[in-house]
Amino acid sequence: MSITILNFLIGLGIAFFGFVLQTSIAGLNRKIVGRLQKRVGPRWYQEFLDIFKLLSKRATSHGWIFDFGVIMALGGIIATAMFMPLTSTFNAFGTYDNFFIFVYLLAVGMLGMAMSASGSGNPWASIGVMRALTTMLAYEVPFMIIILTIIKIAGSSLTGIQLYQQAAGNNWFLIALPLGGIVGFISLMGMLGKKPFETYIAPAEIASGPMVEYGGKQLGMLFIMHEITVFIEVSLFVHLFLGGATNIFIFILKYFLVYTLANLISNVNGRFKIDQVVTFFYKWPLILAIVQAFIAIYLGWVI
Amino acid sequence: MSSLAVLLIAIPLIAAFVSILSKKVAPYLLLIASLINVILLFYFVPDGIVVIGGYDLPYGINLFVDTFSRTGLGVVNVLFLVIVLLNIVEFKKYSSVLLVALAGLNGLLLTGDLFNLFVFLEISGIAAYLITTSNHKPLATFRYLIIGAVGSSLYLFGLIIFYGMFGTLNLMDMVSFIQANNVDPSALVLPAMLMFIGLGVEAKLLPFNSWVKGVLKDSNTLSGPMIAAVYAATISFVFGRIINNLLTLAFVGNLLIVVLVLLAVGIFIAEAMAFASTKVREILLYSSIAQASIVILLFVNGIVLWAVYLIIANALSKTVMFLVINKATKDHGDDESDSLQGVFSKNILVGITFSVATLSVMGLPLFMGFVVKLNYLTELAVGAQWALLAVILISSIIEGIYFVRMLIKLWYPEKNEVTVKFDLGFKVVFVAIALILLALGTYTAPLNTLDNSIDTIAEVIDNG
Amino acid sequence: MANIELLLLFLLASGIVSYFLTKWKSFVGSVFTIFSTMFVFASLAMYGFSGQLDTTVNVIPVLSFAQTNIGFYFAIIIVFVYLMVSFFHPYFVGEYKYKNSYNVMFLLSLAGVIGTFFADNFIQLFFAFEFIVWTSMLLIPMGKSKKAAVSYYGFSAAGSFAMLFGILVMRSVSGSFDIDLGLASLAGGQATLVFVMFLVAAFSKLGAFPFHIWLPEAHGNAPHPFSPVLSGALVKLGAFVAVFAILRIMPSTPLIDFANSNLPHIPLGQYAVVILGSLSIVFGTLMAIKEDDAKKLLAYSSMSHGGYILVAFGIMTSQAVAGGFYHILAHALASAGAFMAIAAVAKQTGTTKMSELGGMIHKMPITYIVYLVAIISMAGIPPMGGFISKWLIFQAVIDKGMIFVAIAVFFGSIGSFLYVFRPLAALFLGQELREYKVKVKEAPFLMLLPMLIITALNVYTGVIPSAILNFTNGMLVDLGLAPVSITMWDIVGTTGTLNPALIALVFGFGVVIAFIIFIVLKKSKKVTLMETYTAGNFVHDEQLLHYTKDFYAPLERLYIKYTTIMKEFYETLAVKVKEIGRFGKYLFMNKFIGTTILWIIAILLFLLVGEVL
Amino acid sequence: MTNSMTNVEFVQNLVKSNVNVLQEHITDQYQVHFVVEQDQVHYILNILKNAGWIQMSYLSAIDWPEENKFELVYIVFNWEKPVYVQIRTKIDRENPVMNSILPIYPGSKYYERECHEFFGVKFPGNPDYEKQLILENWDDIPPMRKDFDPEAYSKRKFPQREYSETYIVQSEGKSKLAKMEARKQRAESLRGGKK
Amino acid sequence: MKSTKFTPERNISKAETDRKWWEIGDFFRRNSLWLLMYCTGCCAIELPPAMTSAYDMERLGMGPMATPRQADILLVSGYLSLKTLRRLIYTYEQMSEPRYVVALGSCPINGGIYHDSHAVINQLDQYVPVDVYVAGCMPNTEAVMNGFVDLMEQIKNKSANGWKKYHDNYEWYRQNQIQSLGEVDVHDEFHD
Repeated sequence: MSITILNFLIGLGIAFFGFVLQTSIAGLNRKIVGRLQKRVGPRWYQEFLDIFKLLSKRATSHGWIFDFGVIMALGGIIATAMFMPLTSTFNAFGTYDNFFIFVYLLAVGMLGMAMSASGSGNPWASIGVMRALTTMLAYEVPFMIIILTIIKIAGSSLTGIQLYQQAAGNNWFLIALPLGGIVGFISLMGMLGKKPFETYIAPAEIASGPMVEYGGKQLGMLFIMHEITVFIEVSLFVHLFLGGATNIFIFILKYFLVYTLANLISNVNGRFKIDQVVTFFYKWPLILAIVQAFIAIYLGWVI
Repeated sequence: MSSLAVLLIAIPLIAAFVSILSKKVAPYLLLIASLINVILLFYFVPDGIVVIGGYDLPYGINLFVDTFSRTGLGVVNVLFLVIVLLNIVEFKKYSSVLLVALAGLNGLLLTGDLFNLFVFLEISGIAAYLITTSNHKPLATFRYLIIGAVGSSLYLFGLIIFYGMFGTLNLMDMVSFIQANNVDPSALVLPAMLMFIGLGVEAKLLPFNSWVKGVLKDSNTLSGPMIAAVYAATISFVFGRIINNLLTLAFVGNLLIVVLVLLAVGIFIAEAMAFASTKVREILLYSSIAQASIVILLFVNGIVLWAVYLIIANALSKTVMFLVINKATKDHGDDESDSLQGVFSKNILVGITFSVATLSVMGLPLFMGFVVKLNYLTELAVGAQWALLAVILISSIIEGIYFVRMLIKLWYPEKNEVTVKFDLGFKVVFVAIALILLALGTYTAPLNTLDNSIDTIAEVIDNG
Repeated sequence: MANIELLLLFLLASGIVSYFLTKWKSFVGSVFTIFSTMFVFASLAMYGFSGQLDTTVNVIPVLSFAQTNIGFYFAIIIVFVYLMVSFFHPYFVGEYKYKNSYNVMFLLSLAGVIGTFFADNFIQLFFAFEFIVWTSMLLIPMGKSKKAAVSYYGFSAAGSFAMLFGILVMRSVSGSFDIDLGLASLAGGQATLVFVMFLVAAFSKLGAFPFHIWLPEAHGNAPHPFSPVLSGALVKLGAFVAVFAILRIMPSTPLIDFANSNLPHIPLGQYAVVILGSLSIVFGTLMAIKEDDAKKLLAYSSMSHGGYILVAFGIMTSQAVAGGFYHILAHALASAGAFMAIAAVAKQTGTTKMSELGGMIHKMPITYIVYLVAIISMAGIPPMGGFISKWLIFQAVIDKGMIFVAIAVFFGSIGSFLYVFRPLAALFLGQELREYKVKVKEAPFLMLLPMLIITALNVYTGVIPSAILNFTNGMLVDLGLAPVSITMWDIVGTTGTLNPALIALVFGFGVVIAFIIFIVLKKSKKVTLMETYTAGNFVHDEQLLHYTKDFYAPLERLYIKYTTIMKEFYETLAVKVKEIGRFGKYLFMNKFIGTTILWIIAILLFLLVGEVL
Repeated sequence: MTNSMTNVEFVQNLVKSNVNVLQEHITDQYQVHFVVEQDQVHYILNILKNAGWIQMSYLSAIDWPEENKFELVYIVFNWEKPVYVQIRTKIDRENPVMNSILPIYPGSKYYERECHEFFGVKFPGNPDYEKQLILENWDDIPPMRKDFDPEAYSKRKFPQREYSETYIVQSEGKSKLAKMEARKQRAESLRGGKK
Repeated sequence: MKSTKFTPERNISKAETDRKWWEIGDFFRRNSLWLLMYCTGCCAIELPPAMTSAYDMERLGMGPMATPRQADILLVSGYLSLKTLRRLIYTYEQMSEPRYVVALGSCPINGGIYHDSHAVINQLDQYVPVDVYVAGCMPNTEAVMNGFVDLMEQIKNKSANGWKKYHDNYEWYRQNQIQSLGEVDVHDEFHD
């Protein structure tokens, strides 16, 4: 499969589309949450305003590692988004959308941010990074066990997984592997850093964790990175558990539903302590994941 | 010409009597006698049997010289000469005792007659008791005397029973008699075990060697190497010859199992004792007990060649180690491994030679110990003695650990400065022995000149 | 035509020469060591890859060599790590206690390494194996702790004697010490016994789960230039023995194969190895997360990567074994690079304790880049080599559908991200402590050169794996496994294809775009590190703003109680042996003569009773 | 509640029997204060502490410029017998020195520092009573002394906002008290006259 | 020979484009103001109602932020003692430009009820440029919201340039601060 500049541009288009989609849906969600709390709530494009306001401000920098980390983070996340297939037919790099690329290129983004956060010299940032890594350790293992079952059944390329679910006779993995769907959603909440697992950006406790020293354009770039990360994670969930999409509108619909559900759950929850997060994920989600994997692989009951 | 072998015993005896007459000339006599012995041994003494006195059966004694006893004599006499040379200045008044010891040791190695062997056992034993008096520990010497006497008397009982059964005292006649009318081995059990225990006491096998600790714990530069290296080598050679020819006929069925279990337990517990002790000399003496038990184990299993080489390797290493540690303790006063820390930081050369000796005893490559250990383990494997193999390997792990712990303590100083001075004579000997160990470890050609038929008694019996 | 035997003799000779040179001036001696290792590496590399290393023996009759693909692969990696580390000698050897014996032991252990990997009979393998053990054992006490050498020797001796027992069993079956003949002739119960014995040797050298106590102490306390060799190179001996044990001895253990076809078709023996491998991954990661000394932390990471290698070999599919071989290369480079960076920092500051260090990046940026690339590869993140091998191993684990092993493997890869980040944050980033502001300066060029070479190799193995995978395919064919299908740029696994070059390209593309966004916007104001948000407090002491002491405290609290079980087990074992010794002394060696006589009578009575009955 | 009365009596007997009390006043069943000589303070505090008054609630000073005296007030509390005992003493104002009670109540360290900072009373025996505790870089006499004029300080140090003309609210002479009374009346009426 | 294709005259100077960009920036800055709630005094109690359903500042695009680096508005609510003012100045300097100060209550205006106290400063804009004052001894929430809208107006017509003033006559502010506070950057026994 020859890779040309066109593929790169398509990939960039996907990344940009992901950013725009996620930012507007985030705006809508802030509106919905506002209405939930019986208040008017911001305009739908408020997220865009925030980001461009940040990019227009003059920030402070703590040395070259502080800036290089942010660039590496945003670069890594854009690279991951370029691989993301939007629908089962449309993606930038053909059959190279291997699942492990997403998990590990995401880790490059995390590493970049962690590096620049602890390079900023603020103890809050280091504590925030420590909490982010510990939460990652918590939600990643159950999620990967479920991914193991899915890959065992449908191969490790995302388009392959989508096509498997869309093929006649097979239905979405959310239905085929019910426990897997639940664990996947809980891990998604962990990945997105939604309220029960928001220990690493806890504004009350550690002054927004790793972001404490960022202002102006670095913070703007990190917001862009956060939006694209959310896009990647939610669209991963859509492709893995909700059977991907044949055309773009179904994809946007499923995307919106998943993100809003996650957001609503997030807004009614308190916040875990960091070791509660670890013990939580290693209790029920892990057990469910193991049971699901056992049933799906060894007993072969895939509904 | 053939009867020159007698001179090996005669000269030291004569020198001993002369040295009693005039104290002044005694040390020179000692040097001359041991030097003559070494020269005689290497150039003049032919193989073959030397009959003395031509008396008839129970009284006639004959000396038997073959490659086995020749190597034994060689090792013993050379080491004896070396140790005497190093200690002649300090232990001048022990020269006559040493002469008697030399005579006794040579006698042990040469004699083919069992009763004669008992006589020489007593002679060398007495000399040994007198040497240990130099440790100035009368109680330990007394204990060694009592147990030594018990051992040799047990050996005598065994011999009497054998004499009663077969009417002859000569080793070769007795073996041929047993083989001729294939005596039922169960009859031989009691005398064989008595003889085994009798010699076992002298060869430091485990249940019978409570004297070793007393003697070697406070040894000095003379008594340490003498008892641990020379005496141990001689007794191993003699014991090996008897086991290989006479006792193997008895060691059949469950008696063999009992002996093997005795030896294996002895090895493991000796290593554990060394692991548990912190005094350097105690570590060395327990490891020499373990090595002695391994030697006897090899003889019992019929691996004669590598047993001989192991005796040589052990003798060489033990001389170096005991000399170094005794000299260090004499200068420093205390041989606790913590207080002796860093003794080699000042004298690097002695440290290197000591480490070479220790690594060779542990059986690490590039040294003679490795070649010997590898080969005797292979022989044991060929003999399918897996349990023994496992015991030896486990105990060599324990041995490795306590030797490494000791080495590192001696090399790296902690708090107090240990000032020990080794004069040139010592250094020359140490370097020589270290080079031998290194040479035989890498260039193993000379080792395979000899082969298993080293002990020719069996041949002599077969072809008359 | 490089003759292996001549190389060995050359090394022994250069060892002796370096002794006297270092005695004269330590700098000259160390430079001589560099050139001798370089000569050995060059001669091996030039002739080795095409496979015509001359294995004739003319000087020492007893030796005999044979060049195999696997042997050469290990040898070239380890000799390369030796070469890179030897560049550190001129700066470090000067202040050790027995500095002139340091170079000697270094070169002798290198000779041992070559002897091991080109041996064609077991005796020479064992000879070289033991030779490496005692030469490296004498090097370790020159570092901080003396006890480390004792525990190192204890476990290595246990391993090599177990291997000797296996060799002897094999010899009694096949009649000769030849490797291929010996391995082929094994069958039934004896095969299992030899399999277990070789496994003990592999586990003790790799520092895998049951025998891992010595690893942190030996690597953590070894002299700074020697720990990269210990963890990068000498650990691979265990992997080499593991190849014998797992892949070439086929113990006739029952196959795990219930009626259902999805179950992994792995023989029980191999499955036990995989389980132990995953245990050592998990324990290695948990212990590394809690460790405060940077070198001990990296030692525990070598333990967990050893676990990955064991899991890879245990699964025995062609993909897994290729992943295992690739991981050996990736981990050797990554851990050597990381250890060298820590050594460079330790040279400037004198300590490797993370709670005493901080902000090294400002004075040592290049060392920081080296360490960053090393840990990216160690954590298995895309652009670097570690990702390829982990991807292969994941494919194999998923393909076999082993859930609990998958948990351990994924936990290990995420956990490795946690503990490799800790020295990065504690050592290099964060506040620059006052006492290091003046004293510290960048490592000299001769130290940076090897580090940069290793960084370049880390990136190369990550982006273009096809050359190395071709070589490992040759090794797979030797072992009788199907080669991994690779084209020029991408690797075709059982569940998906991977194009590492594309990933690196896209990552570069993303970084360029981010850089453009960064440049277009307004320049930001430079601010020193002390002007951070401290909720209004005026803080003037860097120590207060530097968060390093027990970095993962909340995670630690969950499992801190169980971390010393294995250490206590071995300590009680040592105490038990001591007690037996003391009991033996009491029983046989006490002052009262009567006991000896009692023993004599007892034995005689026992015999007579035995006879009479 | 018989026992609380006995507590106050208990305290009275305790203090009177040990030291001559210049003045004594019982505010209610939980508070009583005694005025004692300066040199008796340490002695009586020791006795109180042994009797169970283990908590030093507060230590401060009152400035009597006309008597040219500082009045130090030590308030101690007993958890078993709930009575606040105030030990008061008058010390000279020009050179106010009072030995520290750190050995008796270690907790009084910060009270003494505060008392020094705001009144200027010296407490030898407390190692760091001169150290700055609350006021940062204070450059005037201790502010709580009555002869300190905060308004003057405020005018001197902090620039005021100038207004073009002065707005002065003229209150129509109705006294503050009368206004409060009218307000209370209206509240009563609103409550519908219930008691 | 000039080409015939229509190329507009490039007469927009660099300052012109910058001003154009600045206006666009103003639009974004106006519609997404982030508050650093420096709740020094009692007026802070007015903020919760501003955020909740009654007045909902989020519809104006405003929301609370945790650190000065991220915030645009420094909200001074109530009296400022000397010690608080030192921390306020330190935090103000940490904020990223362009930054605005909104002062609630009468205390920052003229010292309010603490005008005669030795501990409370009487006029905030001597030390830190204040863009919007919201008078009242505790202005009610509606007044606070009006203050924010006024600030938006000021940003719109580019008159909210307190931060530029702080840059230009930094010396004057600095001199005032030293005169009233002695020194801004203090050392104490716990943070050295």
